[in-house]
Amino acid sequence: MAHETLITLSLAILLLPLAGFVLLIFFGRRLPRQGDWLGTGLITVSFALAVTVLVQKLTQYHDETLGLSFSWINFHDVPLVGPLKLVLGVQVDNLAAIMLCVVTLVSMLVHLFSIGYMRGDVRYSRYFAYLGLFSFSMLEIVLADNLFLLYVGWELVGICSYLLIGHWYEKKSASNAAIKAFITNRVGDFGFLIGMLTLYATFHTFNLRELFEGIQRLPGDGQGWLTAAGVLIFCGAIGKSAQFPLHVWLPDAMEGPTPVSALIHAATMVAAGVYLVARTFPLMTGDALMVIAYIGAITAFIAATIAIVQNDIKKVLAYSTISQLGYMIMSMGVGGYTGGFFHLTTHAMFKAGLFLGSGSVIHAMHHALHRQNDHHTDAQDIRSMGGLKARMPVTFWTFVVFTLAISGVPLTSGFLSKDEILAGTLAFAGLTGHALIPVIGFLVAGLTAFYMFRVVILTFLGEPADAGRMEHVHESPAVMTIPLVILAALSLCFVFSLNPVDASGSWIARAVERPATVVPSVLAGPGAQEFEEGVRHFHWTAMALSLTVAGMGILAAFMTYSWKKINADAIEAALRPVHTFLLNKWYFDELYNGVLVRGLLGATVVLRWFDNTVVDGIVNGAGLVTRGVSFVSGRFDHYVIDGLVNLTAWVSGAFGLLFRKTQTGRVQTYVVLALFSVMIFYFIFRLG
Amino acid sequence: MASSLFGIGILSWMTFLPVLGMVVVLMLPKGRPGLTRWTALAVTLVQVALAAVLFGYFDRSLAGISSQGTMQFVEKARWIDVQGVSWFGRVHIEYLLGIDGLSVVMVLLTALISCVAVISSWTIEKSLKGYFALLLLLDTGMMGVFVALDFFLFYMFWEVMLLPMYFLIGIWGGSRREYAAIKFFLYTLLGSVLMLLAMLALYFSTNVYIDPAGTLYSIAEGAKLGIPGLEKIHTFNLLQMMDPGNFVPGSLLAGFNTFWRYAAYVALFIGFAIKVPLFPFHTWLPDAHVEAPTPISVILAGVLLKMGTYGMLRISFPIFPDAMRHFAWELALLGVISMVYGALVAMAQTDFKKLIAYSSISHMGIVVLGMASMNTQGMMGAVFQMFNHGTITAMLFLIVGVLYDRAHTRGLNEFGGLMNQMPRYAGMMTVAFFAALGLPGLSGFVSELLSLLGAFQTFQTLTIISAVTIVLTAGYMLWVLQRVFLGTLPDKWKGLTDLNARETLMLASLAAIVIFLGIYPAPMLNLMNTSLNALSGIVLHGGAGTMMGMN
Amino acid sequence: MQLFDVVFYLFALVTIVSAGIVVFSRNVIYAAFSLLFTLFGVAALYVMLQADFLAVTQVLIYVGGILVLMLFGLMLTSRVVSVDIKGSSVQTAPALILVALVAGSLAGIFYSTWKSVPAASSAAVTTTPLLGTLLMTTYLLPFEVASVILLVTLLGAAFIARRKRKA
Amino acid sequence: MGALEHVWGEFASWLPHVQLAHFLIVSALLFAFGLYAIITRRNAILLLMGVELVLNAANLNLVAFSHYKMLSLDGQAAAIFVIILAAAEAAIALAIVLNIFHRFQTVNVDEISSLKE
Repeated sequence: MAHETLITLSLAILLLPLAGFVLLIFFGRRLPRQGDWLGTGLITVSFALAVTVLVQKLTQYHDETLGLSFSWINFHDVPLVGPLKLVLGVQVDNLAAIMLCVVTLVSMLVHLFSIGYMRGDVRYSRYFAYLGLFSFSMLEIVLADNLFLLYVGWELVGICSYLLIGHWYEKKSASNAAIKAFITNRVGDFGFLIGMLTLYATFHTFNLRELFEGIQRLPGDGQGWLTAAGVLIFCGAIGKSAQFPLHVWLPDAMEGPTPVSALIHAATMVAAGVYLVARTFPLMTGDALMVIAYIGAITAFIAATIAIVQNDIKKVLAYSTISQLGYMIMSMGVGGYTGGFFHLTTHAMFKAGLFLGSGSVIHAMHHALHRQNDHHTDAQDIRSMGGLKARMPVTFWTFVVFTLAISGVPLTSGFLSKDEILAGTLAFAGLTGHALIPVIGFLVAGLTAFYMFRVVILTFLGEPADAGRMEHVHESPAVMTIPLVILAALSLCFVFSLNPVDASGSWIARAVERPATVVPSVLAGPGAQEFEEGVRHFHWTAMALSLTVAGMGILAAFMTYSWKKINADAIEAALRPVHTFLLNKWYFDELYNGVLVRGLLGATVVLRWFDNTVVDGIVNGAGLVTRGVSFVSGRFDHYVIDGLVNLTAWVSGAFGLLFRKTQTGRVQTYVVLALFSVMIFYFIFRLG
Repeated sequence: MASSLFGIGILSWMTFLPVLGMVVVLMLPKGRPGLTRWTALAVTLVQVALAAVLFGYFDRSLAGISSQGTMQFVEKARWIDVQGVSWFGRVHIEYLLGIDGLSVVMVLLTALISCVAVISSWTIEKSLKGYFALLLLLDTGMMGVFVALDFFLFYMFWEVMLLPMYFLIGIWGGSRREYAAIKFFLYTLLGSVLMLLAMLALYFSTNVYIDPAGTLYSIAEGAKLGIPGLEKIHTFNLLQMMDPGNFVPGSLLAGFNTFWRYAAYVALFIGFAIKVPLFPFHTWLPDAHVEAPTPISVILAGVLLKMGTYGMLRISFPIFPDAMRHFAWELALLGVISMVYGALVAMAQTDFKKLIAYSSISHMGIVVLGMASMNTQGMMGAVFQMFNHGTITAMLFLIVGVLYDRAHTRGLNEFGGLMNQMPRYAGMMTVAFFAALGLPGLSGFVSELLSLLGAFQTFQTLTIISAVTIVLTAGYMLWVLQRVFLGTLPDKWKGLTDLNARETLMLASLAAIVIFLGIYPAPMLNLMNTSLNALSGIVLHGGAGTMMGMN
Repeated sequence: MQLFDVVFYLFALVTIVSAGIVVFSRNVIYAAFSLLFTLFGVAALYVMLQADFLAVTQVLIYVGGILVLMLFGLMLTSRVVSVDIKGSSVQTAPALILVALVAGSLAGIFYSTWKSVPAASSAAVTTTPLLGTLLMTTYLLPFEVASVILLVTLLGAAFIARRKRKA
Repeated sequence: MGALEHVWGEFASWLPHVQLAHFLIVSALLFAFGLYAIITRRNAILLLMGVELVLNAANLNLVAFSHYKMLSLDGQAAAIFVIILAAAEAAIALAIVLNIFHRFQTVNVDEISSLKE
């Protein structure tokens, strides 16, 4: 297949969902079945094309980057700079090709799943329209070859996320969550924007390749601002990938429909941050990468600790998502480019699966609670579930596969990618001495295994919380279970690597290689060469350690919740302050609400007062002063000048009596007087 | 290209057509409101058609700005020519119209917004004829300001537009209309007076040669050509004022970087800043907007505010490049304060219209910041933002007006859940709000980004501070959206009807423009590009010395 | 004294005497009819000044139009049977003094300047074509404006004089 | 006595030779009569006749100046416009008078004073 065909196909992949959006938003309600088939069909075609593109790309153009660009804004001959254009374009490299596949695949499955899950919703067609717009925006991020388009897509996915979280906007909590998500993202975007502007101000281009070339040409010293630029761009990733300290929106985002959580808030959009770091990886300096690594590690740890104590099944998954994203970011930071991206891919599969599985459970619970006329029990609370295994076998088994994958158990894809990351952290620690990062990495691996199995045990195993409710629980329809099965299949290691213990020879590792850094060597972090050696060196160590901690986590989960060898309540009571602290999510929300939001609102009220009273007051005051002056002079008038005036008035009054006779109100008299005056003037001038 | 009809050029037609319309409207019988409305609509539609012609025939490669040769659609006539006025000497004032890339954008905007305003005036009942007559007169004033190239003419149109505005707010306004109208009037008058002073100072400081046929030559040209019969006169011609060689040596404004030049620049600046309005000259705006009827708010926000920034670009910058550079940082600072301050105060409002008014202040701050950057990107962003703010804010005010027409209240906290009750309305409002908060794919984003892009190259710290508004704007806009549209519908609003065909038409046409220019801004940007490159060149290099590095 | 001068004095006399009747007559009908003679007299003076077109216009418009209009006005507004047909006057004494003063001054001015006046062109020319050309070239705009004014007047007069229906 | 004789002699030689000044003096008299009518007449229509006299006087001046080369043909053109305007004025004024008569049953201007006080 020729270059052009491939690019055309990529554009088709990009534009088909957009077409779906446009059609559905205008005609959705009039189409049969409200047009769900249209959206689903278009994204399926996109997926098919994406697979084609990926296969072609990897077989025919393995090491090339295909691109297409056009001039969007032409500034012509700019003073002091010369001819300038704003060129936008798309590029397809291996990274993009793989992401195309991942995004369209997950999107397609979510479309399918939604047909079952969302049936009967009030805004059914609107929902599919937004899914289409989201797919478009996400694909735009994937294909962009410049920061500008990246930013555009960045904002667009943000707004889609806003629209979909707020899908059930009649609920106050949903619309609040939507706003919170968008605003928090905007805070991150603020940094992204500034970073982008910084780079543009220096190089007058947004194109990534040109930026890299420009940075390469820079002199070696005095380029500390590059670190700032890198960190600022990373701010975008912090917002979108829900990293500390902007992670607070993601758990709230679970107010949206569950398939949306699977698509946007688990598999694709939140991974965009990781993708952004991957895209801009060459311009990250060593210091910037260090910041990235620590942010990732901190996020992973905080989220994992919170996830342990949550009872809402979606909340647990949300925090596990944050934790895993932290993992990926951390991996990028330590230089494990391939590992981070690999984990992104595998995580997309199993986390989408987990969410859809939880959706299936919630759907069933809703149904059951509805049948029981129980409107008080939370359908998402794992404590009110239990024993669902028998009633929902497909959901259960697929859920187990996903859980094994996220816990890093051998033969799953998660095992391969996680191992890669952990080996990377060890190598990094070996090269730089930052030992805290691998420690957190392994700790989080254990915690992940623990809390995920806690969910599985409490939800599917053990005794039902309410036997009567079980009567009404049924397995979900095929349209919902088929996506689960497909995702479960994709969560096995064979999809990525035939060797179940080492992914270094896999197609994905070959396709996604760490790009060379372009920053001056004094600023660069550890070299790629040493890092690779480190990874190879620590490979087996990491594997052994991760297996151990994962096993311990799983064991602990079973000991506590299945076999009851450990009394969870007793521990909870013993560590009451810690538990409360974790249950309240480290009090981040309270901190932000109390300090930032309250502070801002307070400031606005003060400013409104300032505007009404001071600024406007000055204006009105000026008027008042004028009136005051006139008042004073009025008094003066009354007593001083009036005396004179009264005299004058008396005199003029006398004259007035005289002249009153002339004011007859008859025009003709006036004519006489006027003429008379004219004549007088005439004679004066005549004689004078 | 010199397209003319009955010997009158297209710009004159565009400018004075509304006056003709006004005469017709005044002569129409009283009992025929339909006829009056359709007449006004026909006039503005013709204006839009003429604007489309302009758009088609405008040569994108000519710069204009300071050279009359590259101005387009120029119309010139001897207007006032009096010999030997005491103190003044020969007073020669030209009727000089012409457009370049800077003004053509504003002309298009004016035609468009006037048309929309007429459509949205359909519901006006109170003394209809007077209303439309004033509206059309206002239209002439606005159009004239954007096409005049003679300072005297410019000033005249500027004042012409003031009076109808006063009456339109003062008669057709809300409960505190007199207060608002007088405030508006006095504020603007103050600005006019300062502008007048600066104008006279410029008049007496510049000299040009005039030949018996009435053609003006700059001092350099006149000396070189040596045509017999040249006479030296003062002039109001803006383009001649931009030539530093025309300043009379030893006169008040001669030289560069002198105190009086700064003073004149500041006087002009205040005159224009009141119109923008920039903090701290902004307090007339919320009152005027809240009290004005919807179509007048649309015009006020859509066109009138742009006159301030247009005036700076057209007059202050090219005539006083030295002063502009000297005060660039302060200008940018005021822009940034307006942006942040406007956004913060908007957040605290509970009156829908007042909120939009403050958001308008915030958005106009972006224009000023972009202008102050002195580079092409920033200026293009600024001019494009002027256009986009015109369309987007017009939409926002129409949206408020539609709601007020139905509910007779603007209290934000009284609504909720309208999304289900009025879906079409909600769709339009979503587009407008997202455009206002700078969502990519909608026109506001492009212009904001270009402005920031330009500004960042000149003032880094200020731009970083100003970029905070992208968060704040998103905050209050989404909050409004939530309070009005999301949640559940209170029972008292169960009877609200969705948009009718007329309202849909005007909102949809604006929305279409907003979306189109968001995706493909090149048609609009190409119009202004050449001119703004030239303007940027003048601002950067004009006068003594060139731009120093400043951060 | 030539024929021209004799004729002039004749018509001047007619004009002035009839004008006096217009002004001083107590009977409004007499006043109106003597205005007819004044107008004719002025028309004759126009002829003597070689303003033939103007003379014709004077007769047509003043006599044929305005005067008839005035007569109608008088008829419509005077109760013929009542005494009201007498047009009474006010403030006659000051008026007489003033008017005499005005007339005297004007006549004085005109008389005192007569020597500096050039002689008239004796060649008889018809001014009508010249006047036509002038109206169609130099005075085109005033001419058009005048036509618009007449139209407006027509409409306005009809509108004002129309009997208002009680609302 | 010589001076008076000189004046009289000049006048005697002036009187029979009709020139510009003769016409002007006729017009001055017309003007004076018109003025008198305007000042003294109570009847609105008679008042209007006075106005017509004044206009005629002005016209006569214009035409006379035109003929005696103080003014080109422009004088006659101006006279035409005066006539036109006089016609317009008469029409409007009479319409107003009729209207007033309908309302007040009188055309005496000093009795129509509803605007006064």
